[in-house]
Amino acid sequence: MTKILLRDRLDDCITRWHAAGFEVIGPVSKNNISQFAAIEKADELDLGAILPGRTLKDLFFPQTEPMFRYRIGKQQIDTEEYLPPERQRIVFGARPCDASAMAIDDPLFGWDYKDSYWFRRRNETVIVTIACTAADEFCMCTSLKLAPDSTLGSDILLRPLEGNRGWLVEELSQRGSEALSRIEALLEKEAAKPLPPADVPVKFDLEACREWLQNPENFESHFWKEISMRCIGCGTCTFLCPTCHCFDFQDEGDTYTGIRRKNWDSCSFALFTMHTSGHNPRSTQSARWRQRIMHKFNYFPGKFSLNSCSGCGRCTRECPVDMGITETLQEITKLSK
Amino acid sequence: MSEPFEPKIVAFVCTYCTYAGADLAGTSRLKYPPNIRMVRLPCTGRISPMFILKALQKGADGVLVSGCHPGDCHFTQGNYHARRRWTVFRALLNFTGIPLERIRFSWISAAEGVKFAELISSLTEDIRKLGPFDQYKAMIHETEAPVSL
Amino acid sequence: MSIQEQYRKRAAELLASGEVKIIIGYGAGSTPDRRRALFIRSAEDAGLLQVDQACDANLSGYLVSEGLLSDRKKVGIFLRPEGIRSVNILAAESQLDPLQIVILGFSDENGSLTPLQGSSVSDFSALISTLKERRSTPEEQELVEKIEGMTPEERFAFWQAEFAKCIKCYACRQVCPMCYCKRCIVDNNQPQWVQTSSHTLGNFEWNLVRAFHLSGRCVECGGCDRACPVNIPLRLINRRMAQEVLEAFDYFSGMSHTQEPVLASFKKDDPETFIL
Amino acid sequence: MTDNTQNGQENIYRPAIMNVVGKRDEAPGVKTLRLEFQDPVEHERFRQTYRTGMFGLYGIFGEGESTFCVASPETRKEYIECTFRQSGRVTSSLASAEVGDLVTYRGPYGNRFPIEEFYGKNLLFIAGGIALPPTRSVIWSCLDQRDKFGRVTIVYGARTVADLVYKHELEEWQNRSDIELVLTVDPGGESADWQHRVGFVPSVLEEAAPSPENCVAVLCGPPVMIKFTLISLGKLGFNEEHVYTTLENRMKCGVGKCGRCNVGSVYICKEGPVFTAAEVARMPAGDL
Repeated sequence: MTKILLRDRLDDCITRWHAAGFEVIGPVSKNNISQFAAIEKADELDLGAILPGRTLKDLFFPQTEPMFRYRIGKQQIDTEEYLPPERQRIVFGARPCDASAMAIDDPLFGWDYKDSYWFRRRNETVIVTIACTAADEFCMCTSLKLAPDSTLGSDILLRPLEGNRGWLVEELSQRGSEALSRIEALLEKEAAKPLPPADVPVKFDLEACREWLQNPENFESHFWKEISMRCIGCGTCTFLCPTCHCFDFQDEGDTYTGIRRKNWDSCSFALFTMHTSGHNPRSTQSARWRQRIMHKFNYFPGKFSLNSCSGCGRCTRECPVDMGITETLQEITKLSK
Repeated sequence: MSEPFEPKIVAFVCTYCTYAGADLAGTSRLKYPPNIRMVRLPCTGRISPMFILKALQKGADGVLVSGCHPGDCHFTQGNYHARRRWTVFRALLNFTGIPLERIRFSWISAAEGVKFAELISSLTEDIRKLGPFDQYKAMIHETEAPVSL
Repeated sequence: MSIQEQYRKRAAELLASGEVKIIIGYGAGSTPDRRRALFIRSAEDAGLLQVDQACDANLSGYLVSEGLLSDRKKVGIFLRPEGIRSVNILAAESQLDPLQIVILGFSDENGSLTPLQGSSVSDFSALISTLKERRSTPEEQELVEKIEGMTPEERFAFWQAEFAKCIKCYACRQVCPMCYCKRCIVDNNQPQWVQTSSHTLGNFEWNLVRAFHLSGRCVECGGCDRACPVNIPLRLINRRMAQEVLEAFDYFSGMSHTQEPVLASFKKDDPETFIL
Repeated sequence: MTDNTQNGQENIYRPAIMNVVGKRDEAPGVKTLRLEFQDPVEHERFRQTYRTGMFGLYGIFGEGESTFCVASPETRKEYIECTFRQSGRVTSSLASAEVGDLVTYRGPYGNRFPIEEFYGKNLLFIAGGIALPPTRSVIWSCLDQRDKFGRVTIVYGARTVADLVYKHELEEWQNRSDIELVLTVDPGGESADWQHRVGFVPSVLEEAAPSPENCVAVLCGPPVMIKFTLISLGKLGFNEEHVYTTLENRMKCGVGKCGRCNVGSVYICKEGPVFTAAEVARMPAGDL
């Protein structure tokens, strides 16, 4: 017997979760953009899209967040620390690629020094993922050895049933079980066969790419210049990437009082690595694109044994000049043959 | 409950005309409300729209930009350039919903102490009636709020 | 011969004769309905060029890529009329020498592409004059008017909601041919005029600054609007600003490569109804 | 170096507050600040962790943080000294801090010079311009236990006489009999009373020709100087494995998260800033 969550019970689930002190968050389409937001009722959810426009990262690593308020006095500086508020959250309706991305970034935020902003939110959030039964031409999770029904990073995986009836429930973690225990009574127990996961074709050869990237001779390859010629150096691909984690600190305020904030930053920006002296180690757009690809598919896996990409395809989907990871790795696959 | 609202108004003025006009208002002992904070610049041509945005960012309820009458510019053309810039920037502010009553422009010469005093009085009164620029202040306040996610 | 064939042939000739060193055009994109910038250096590659209605990007921004024009050699480029106007502005602002630009122009007339006669910016002045007389599309005009019809509070709330979505990826800036500054005002931190954080205030300031810097320079190619990954209707602001300079100063951007920039010039009798 | 203590802090981005207790003008635009911890707990943490070569993030609230090395040696941990050139927003505001003012400090981060491995060996220090501070940290760390090392040679060059930093210490080293100090300025940078050498560091080094025998070299300077000095060291017979240098890149977090300081796969903030010349040679040159 497997557990089934029926779609028309979703409202009751949300009510129970709310009653248990959870905030419920899901993909919401509003104002011409779909992103994760707190919801009260199931009908606010937009579960039909292939992927929300904005990523799950927003919930764990917002684009800007205050860290300290400072007040400077003659004898002392008072700092007030802002950490994320402690509260239990359930994210309902993430996609496997987005959920995987969170697990991919865990080791980065945790090596040696732990980033409390990330882990506080991670530890308090249950991710309920819905397996994909549809994909578009930009999806590429399978190329990254993930799948439309990957469980990486999820606490609960839901597999859609036929006729939009509901989902087959798979518990994946302790946190997931706890969240499920609150709605146990609302679940059906029956034998059901879920819809097959979406068919996502493999688009490039990850191993071959990694090998090519690891070869020092290819670092200065003309390929990088050719592939990035039309790159305009905006931050769309990095800011819409669920795994990109680069950030910056900015102080806002005046001489005596203000706030230090942690803001997203992007390796595509020319100023990202610029020294005060004017020297810039990555002074061309091709060097910056190379860094992005190298980081995701060579350096990061070298350190954490995970690719810093979960194959959501947003970089290609949203790129203003139709670039993206897919094309680059496809080209590298060709070069490595 | 609380003290009556006193608007904060930032004035960006040209040193050759409006600042001198304000000086004249002072030496002539003309009365005008103390709500104005004046920033003196060499010419209206130097007054970048950035200044206006910065004033709003720092919580101003109103902004006055003032300089020499056309033809009187110390640098001959600065105020003509400024005039075009204001026309465009004003339209932009209007289109994005910043009430034009809060952002004002004037020509005040060194001899117009009376005009200066009167303008400041009427401007202060107008903005007092409008009340604090709550919509903008809410946006400023949001930046100071602790984490919401 | 289709317009695409016509232009492939022309591009091949330009490259083969050595008149231009490179052609910036459109090639096939990652999906059947996408086109992307394509840079070709040899006549054999001309067959990769695509010219159809999906070719909507204004490629003129690539002309000011670092080092491209420094060798004084000519560059061929596919441009719609808006793009030709951009080149005029870039020339007027001393960013490029118009004699180095060989234009392969085309326009979209009621759903079909027509080649434009001429190859140098000055060949298109009559065409641009007719554009000046043309109003924007009714849908766009309707939206602008809808916003203008709001109270200031409503307008503020409208834009606040739109700008709240901004993620400061600067795609609007990077894609814009007019945003060629080596260091943008938001990248300057001494002093920091605009808050760079992506909270609503910072976003509001950034978008205002951007719109202001494009006033009288924007050619309404719509690049920023299409580039915005969070769908902010940036085009509306640019539209409104273009309307303002037209009405106030009878100024239409990109008329010629000698046209003075609107905010760097003046007339003694410019209107000043609002100045006390 | 792996440090699992997180410096004992919960929030790794929270800086310590420091009193400015000393300030010195070194050269035009170059200043040294001596800082003391306000909080004894933070100071104790620094005592426990600081070793020469490590860096920190110095800052002023309202302006930001900036990365540079700790210029004081690991043998003197009562204070922190930092030397910097006033160039950007943060360094300008640090430069205007006076004795009695407060600044912030985060660190120490990164790895260190393995001084214990230098015991019993001859030492050669080579520095150019504003890169003397990191070298000076090692120099004093060794001089404070002088008997553990063999011959000590210091080669230091700057563009002009005025650009030499730590002039009072150069004088002190000059007068010590257990140090050989070679000073040089670039051609045209000499003053009327300049009694030392004139010429670029690599050629002056070749003239001085220190023996590579049982010798460790510590080399810090601008990228161009490093490039040519390494060639000279090679000519003199130095093994790349015995030449140490420090790399500095733009950093924001200092702890391997913000993603900008890497050269190839190497995170300068965590695996550096101290590397042997052999390690640097393995990094992709196009990323330096």
